[in-house]
Amino acid sequence: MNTVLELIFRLAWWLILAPLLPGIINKVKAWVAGRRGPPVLQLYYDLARLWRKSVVMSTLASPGFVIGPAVAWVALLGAVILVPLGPAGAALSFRGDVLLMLYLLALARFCTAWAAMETGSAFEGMGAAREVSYAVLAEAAMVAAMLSLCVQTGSVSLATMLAPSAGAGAVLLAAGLFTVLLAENCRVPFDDPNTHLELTMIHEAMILDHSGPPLAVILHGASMKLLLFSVLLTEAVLPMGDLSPFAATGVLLGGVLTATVGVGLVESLLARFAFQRVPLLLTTAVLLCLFALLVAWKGGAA
Amino acid sequence: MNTHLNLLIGLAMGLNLIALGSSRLPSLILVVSAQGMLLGVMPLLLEHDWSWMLLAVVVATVGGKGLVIPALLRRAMRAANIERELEPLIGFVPSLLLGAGGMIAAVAFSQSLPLLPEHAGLLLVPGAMASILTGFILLIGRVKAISQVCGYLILENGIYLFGLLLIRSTPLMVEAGVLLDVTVGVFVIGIIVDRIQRAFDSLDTRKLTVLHE
Amino acid sequence: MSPGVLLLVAAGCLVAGIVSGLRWPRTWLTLTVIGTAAALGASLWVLLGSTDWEWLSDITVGGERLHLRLDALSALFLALLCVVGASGALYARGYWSDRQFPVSAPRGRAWWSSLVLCMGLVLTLSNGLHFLIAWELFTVSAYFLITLENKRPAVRAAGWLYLAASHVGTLVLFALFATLASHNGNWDLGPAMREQAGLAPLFWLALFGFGVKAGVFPLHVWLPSAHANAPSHVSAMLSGVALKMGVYGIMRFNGWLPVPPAAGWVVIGLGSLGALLGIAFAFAQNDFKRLLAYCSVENVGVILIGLGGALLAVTQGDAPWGRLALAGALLHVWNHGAFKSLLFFSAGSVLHATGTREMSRLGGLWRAMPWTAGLFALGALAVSGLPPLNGFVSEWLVYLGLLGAITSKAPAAWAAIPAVILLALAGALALASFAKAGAMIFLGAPRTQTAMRAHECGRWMLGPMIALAVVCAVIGLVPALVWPVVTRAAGSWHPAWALAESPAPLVTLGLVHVALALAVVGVAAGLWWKAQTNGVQRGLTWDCGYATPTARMQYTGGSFAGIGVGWFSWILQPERSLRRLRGVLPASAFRQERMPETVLERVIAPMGEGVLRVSSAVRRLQHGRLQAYVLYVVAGIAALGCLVLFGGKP
Amino acid sequence: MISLLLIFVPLAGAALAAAWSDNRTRPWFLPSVSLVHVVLCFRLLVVPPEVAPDAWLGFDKLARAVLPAVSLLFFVCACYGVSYLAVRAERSNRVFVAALLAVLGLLSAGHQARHLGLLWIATEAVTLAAVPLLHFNGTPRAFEATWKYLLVGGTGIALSLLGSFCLGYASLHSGGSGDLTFASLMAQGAGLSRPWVLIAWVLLLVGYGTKMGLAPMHTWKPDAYGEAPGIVGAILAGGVTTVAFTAILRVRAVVGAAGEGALADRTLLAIGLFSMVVAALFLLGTRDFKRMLAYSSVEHMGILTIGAAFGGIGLKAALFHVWSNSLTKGALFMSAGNIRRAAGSASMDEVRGMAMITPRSAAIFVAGMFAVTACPPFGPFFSELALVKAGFGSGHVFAIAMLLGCLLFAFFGITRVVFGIVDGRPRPAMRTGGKRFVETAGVILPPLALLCFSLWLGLFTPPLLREAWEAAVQQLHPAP
Repeated sequence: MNTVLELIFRLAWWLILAPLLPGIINKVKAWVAGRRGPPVLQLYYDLARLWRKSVVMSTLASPGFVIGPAVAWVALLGAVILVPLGPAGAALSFRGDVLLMLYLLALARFCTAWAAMETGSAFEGMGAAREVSYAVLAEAAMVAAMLSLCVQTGSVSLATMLAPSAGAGAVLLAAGLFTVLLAENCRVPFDDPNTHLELTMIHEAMILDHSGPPLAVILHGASMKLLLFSVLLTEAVLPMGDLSPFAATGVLLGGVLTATVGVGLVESLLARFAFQRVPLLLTTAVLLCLFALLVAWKGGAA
Repeated sequence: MNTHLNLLIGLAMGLNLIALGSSRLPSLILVVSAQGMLLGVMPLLLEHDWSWMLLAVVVATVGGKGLVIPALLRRAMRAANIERELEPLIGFVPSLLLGAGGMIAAVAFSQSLPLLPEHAGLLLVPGAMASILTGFILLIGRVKAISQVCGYLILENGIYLFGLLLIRSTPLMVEAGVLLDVTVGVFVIGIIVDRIQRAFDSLDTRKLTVLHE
Repeated sequence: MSPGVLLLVAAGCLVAGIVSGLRWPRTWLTLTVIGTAAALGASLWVLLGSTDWEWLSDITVGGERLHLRLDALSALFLALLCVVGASGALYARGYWSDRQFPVSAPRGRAWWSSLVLCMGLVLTLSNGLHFLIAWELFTVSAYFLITLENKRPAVRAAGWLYLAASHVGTLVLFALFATLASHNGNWDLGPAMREQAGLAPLFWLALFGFGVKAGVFPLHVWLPSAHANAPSHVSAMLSGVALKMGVYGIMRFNGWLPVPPAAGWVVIGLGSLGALLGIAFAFAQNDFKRLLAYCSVENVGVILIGLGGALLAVTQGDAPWGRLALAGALLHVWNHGAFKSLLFFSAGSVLHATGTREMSRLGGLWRAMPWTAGLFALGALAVSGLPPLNGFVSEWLVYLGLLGAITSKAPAAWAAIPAVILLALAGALALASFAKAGAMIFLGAPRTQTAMRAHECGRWMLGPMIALAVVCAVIGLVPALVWPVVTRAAGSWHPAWALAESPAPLVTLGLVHVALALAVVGVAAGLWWKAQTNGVQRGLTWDCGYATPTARMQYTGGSFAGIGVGWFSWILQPERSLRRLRGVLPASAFRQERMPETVLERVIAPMGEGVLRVSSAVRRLQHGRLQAYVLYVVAGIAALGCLVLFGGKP
Repeated sequence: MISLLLIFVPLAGAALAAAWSDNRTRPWFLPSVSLVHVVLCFRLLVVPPEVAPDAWLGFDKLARAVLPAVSLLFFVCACYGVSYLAVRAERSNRVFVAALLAVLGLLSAGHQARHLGLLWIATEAVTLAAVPLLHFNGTPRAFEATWKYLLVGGTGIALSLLGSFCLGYASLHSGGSGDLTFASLMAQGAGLSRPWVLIAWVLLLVGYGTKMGLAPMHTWKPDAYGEAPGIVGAILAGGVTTVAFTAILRVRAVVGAAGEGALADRTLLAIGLFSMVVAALFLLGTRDFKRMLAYSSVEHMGILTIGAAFGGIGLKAALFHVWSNSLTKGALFMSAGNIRRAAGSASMDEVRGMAMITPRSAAIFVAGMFAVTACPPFGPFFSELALVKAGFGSGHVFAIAMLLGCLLFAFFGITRVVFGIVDGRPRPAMRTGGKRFVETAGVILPPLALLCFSLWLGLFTPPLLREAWEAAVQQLHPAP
């Protein structure tokens, strides 16, 4: 009974809270640009509207066009379930769950790309190609980051890995993970979510042809991913384990908020990079995480 | 006794040089037959007590090396009515120089070889070596099939010369072997020569290079 | 029924199959299925039981007594062989039918039986001499299977390359076994050899000799063309099982022989390199069978990473994490066998339906062949190591092993850290490659007429594919099922690791996978239903306002892989020929791209040309001039004379 | 007594055949005579006769280890010869049959000769008797080949005679009575004068090496094998070369007794490896499948020599290889002959897709190709593996590495040629043109039988043979 309630609470946190983040980001951007901007709950409205809308499907699309987003969404849900929530810990934590999380993200990526290619449109092909290619580097950075946490804590399950602070390498790790966050969630400077030139899109280009409930699922999944990364970032960097539950919750919320605002600020202060420079930036992220790893190794040895 | 024998061997060695230098086929054949005869009579000088067997060998050698084979070669030459000039691959002067040098080397080298006392004073070993060398030079350095046969004969003569070292000890079978070898060998070669001549209407072995990689 | 009887039945059936294959297809099929089933039974008996099976007969072959041994390690491979052997036989009935190939189909059946038989012998024989015989016969039968279609020059070239490469390996094995025999005084193989430390250097011979067959990265040169040009059921067998024979050899002989200290480092290094570069090559391919072939190089790399981890663990005090890595490697042997065969089968049915291997000529096949499309998608998920399928389970075990090395800060960590990162890179690239392959073949609009005329394959081909898909799914959803088997095999590789309980939470993982699968089904169904109720209208793909898109305007595989290929162009060395549009009335523009097999064409071919140049130079000496020939004789005398004069005392 | 029959039965047969008038029935002399020969030979193999140590001729241990292989090969070739000569009914086979039988008798003499001079005479006689066989085809190419064979071979023979003289002379230095039987020469042992022994060794090695076809004296081989009929090639490669090899082995034993064994082995190793390298390089480039067989034969002669150089086990492996190589080569030569006859050419530039035209011969050719490149389960695999093992045992790692490398390149060359001929689509001209070559049982069964022998030899080597080889090794390397 208790566990059921807990699970529901968790799902609520992830499912309901997630769409808030894009709203916050947009608010921040508007504020920086001195505009009023869309309401914070805009994405909720969009999702609700899309959920009611009918679907327009390409004549070429197979059922995979709809199934893909569904699978992706489930994969993301599974991934977030594995992530511990500060004091609440993880719903289910076992040795090696960090890898499962990473690979669930990969599964989501695969399905989105597959669904994108369904329509045979060159734009979506372009988007999918960029998504999967840049993900290679992002994945490397992510793994390096996780490795540094493993070395730091001598454990391979998220719950224990994320409990203490990242120690000496915290700053490096934070920088690296933040970059990965930007890349994986297709934010500026990697991708411009509200550009209108398809040639420059990644994620947006992949979902050009989606509409109605599938689009809603995709958007919601994306927001979940954003939340997941910001939670991950916070917990990796800050010493969650040795705080009182109350403080921990506060810290977690604060951290997520900071990350989101940070994204907003970056988006409003930076312009999107040329695609040639994207790998460069991602490689930097990889190196940051590797340095964090080395620092962790040294720290452990000392 | 040895002095006479050495004289003959010296003659044979001289014939080698002539063979190297001779530019016409008939003269070459003549040289070969002369050398054959020389070798043929040598056993008589080498052996003190003449046995019938020995005489038979002598007769056979003289007849074979000295008369039959040259006759065969002449016949082949006529059948293959080729012009008498030999064009060499290794020119006459170089061949001569090679032969002479080889002869000197042979004499020098044979000094370093242990010889039985009774052969110590003989020129048999250097003579054999010189003839073998000459034979090789002719085999390598002459174009016409028949001249190569002559080279081969001189080679055989050298070996026969060496065989004389053993004539006392070894049973005559080896000798018979030599005869058989030379006669039959050349006989067959004779056949081949005119077959080739018919097939290629020439004995110029430069035409015999169809088979190659 | 003891495994001995079962194996006897199997051998009998396969031998009978060699004969009957030429005449009676049905008999052959039944015999093959029975035989493989019997052998499968035997291997399961060993795997699920606790004792190995050994038989030393009085029959002598080549002066050596026949000695068969079926321990857990060989049983693991034997089981895989049986599954793929049977499904391939069934598949071939539809794919390589007598109607289409009246000449080569019967030969194909006979060679198939002999191939399965010989591989089975390789796995069971435990006498060096007989092992070599079976090994070579298996190589030769594989050659004849590859060149079934020997009218086509490409096939002949591929077959010859395979034969030549295999012979290099075989000669190295000659050296290996001859040294063993002259060292031991007999040809027996077995754990007894472990004690003789002097044999350690032989590990390198084994690694090379078997590595050629296993397609370890720099030695993989024969693999792409052979797998691409062979009939698809043969490719499945080659990639799914034949490569594993090489892996088996490597595992077998570093389990039985003492290993030099550097072994683990080298193996894990080779593995990581192969995993990354193999999949990089795969990503760049346009021929989908070549893509699959290179992907096999990657997977062998993954297996080697696990094995290398295990070797390192053994040299560093039997660390328990080594056991996980080894288990991962062993399980990956099985998994790769399953999903790669599935993929090659579906590739085969695409080839069967369209007659081309060029992805740029396909597209939109899902409409014509939905089953194949779905099964391919499943195989693609599995090979990309994505949960909840089997590929993920084994890679996860390997990861756990390596992470164990890292968290325990063992010296091995310095190999494990790069290995983990490269493995992750390889995984991401595999995902990209198979997103590309699936999309180019099955999605979008048909790019050519042939693709339009495609048709779904028959039930003889579909059945085995479904069976293999089920295997992939089951291993993925209930991984705890295979653990005892794998751990038995690990135990026979390294007795210290024979204990049964799993250090990895496979049960939990399995539960998560099941939950995931259910959720996927539920949500997908829900979303589908929602979409239907909201109403679906079909329309043209949005094309930025350009109203009449043609199929040729679709994104191509080349451009899809462009970014990744750019990163690896230093090793891929793509050959591009491009003509841009120029002038007022431009001529037709084109852009062609060819991906050479770099190691073969940039490294080995030049060396071969060098040898050939030497050979042609030497052959000029045989010019037909007799005088020179006599001169050679004289030269021979001179040379030997000098040898005798000066080489007198060494 | 029987050992003499081995020599005189074939010679008598030859004489009869020469006298026989009917061209159509004459070929039957071949199988009938050689059948007698095989029976006698194997009887001697099973019950070895006592050989007097000072006998000039005798079926001694070495002959027992080798001669039956030659006899067997000859018998099968003879059976093939009947159907072959039936195909070539247009030409008179009087000389051919007689010469072939004479070759058999002289081969037996050569193998059994225990006397330096006798051995030499026999080898010489074989050389001469083979001449009419070589130009049986009567084409200019055949004559050219014969001419080269005769002159290069003659030179070699002359050198071996010279070598024999040197050895005899060496024996005189220790007060030898001029008894040139190998037994007495070995008995003199260290008494032989060292310089003369060494000179003799070099000359005899080169001389008999020429017959054997070791590089660089192999130049006559490709031409002769390329132009001679298939069976002649088979008998040359499997029989004549074997006589030369046994001759070298006997001389090597004497040199060993004189205390120069190590040196002799080094020279053997050198010339063997050189032959293999040369053969491999030639095989890489050759485009004519009959010449290819010649080079492959050169390669295998190299292997035999290397085995002899390893001594002991290596020598045993070499004797094993004599058997497996002769039988396998025989199968290859005959099937190659069939293909050559059907295709009308031996060059891979003109011959393609023989698997469709002469399927059986092509299959045998491919199987024989695998056999001769040491693929199991045929004989050569076992013998070469034993040889490699012996090499590692005696510490010749470098030599073995080289040997394996040469085997590899030879494999590349041979497979390239064989598959180039067997696979692919035949030229339209070959399908239609000329009179069709029929694969009768007469031309298919003999090579098949040889392949089966090779298979049986490898898989189930009779202990009798192992024992025979063992004994031969004992005779040549008497344990001190």
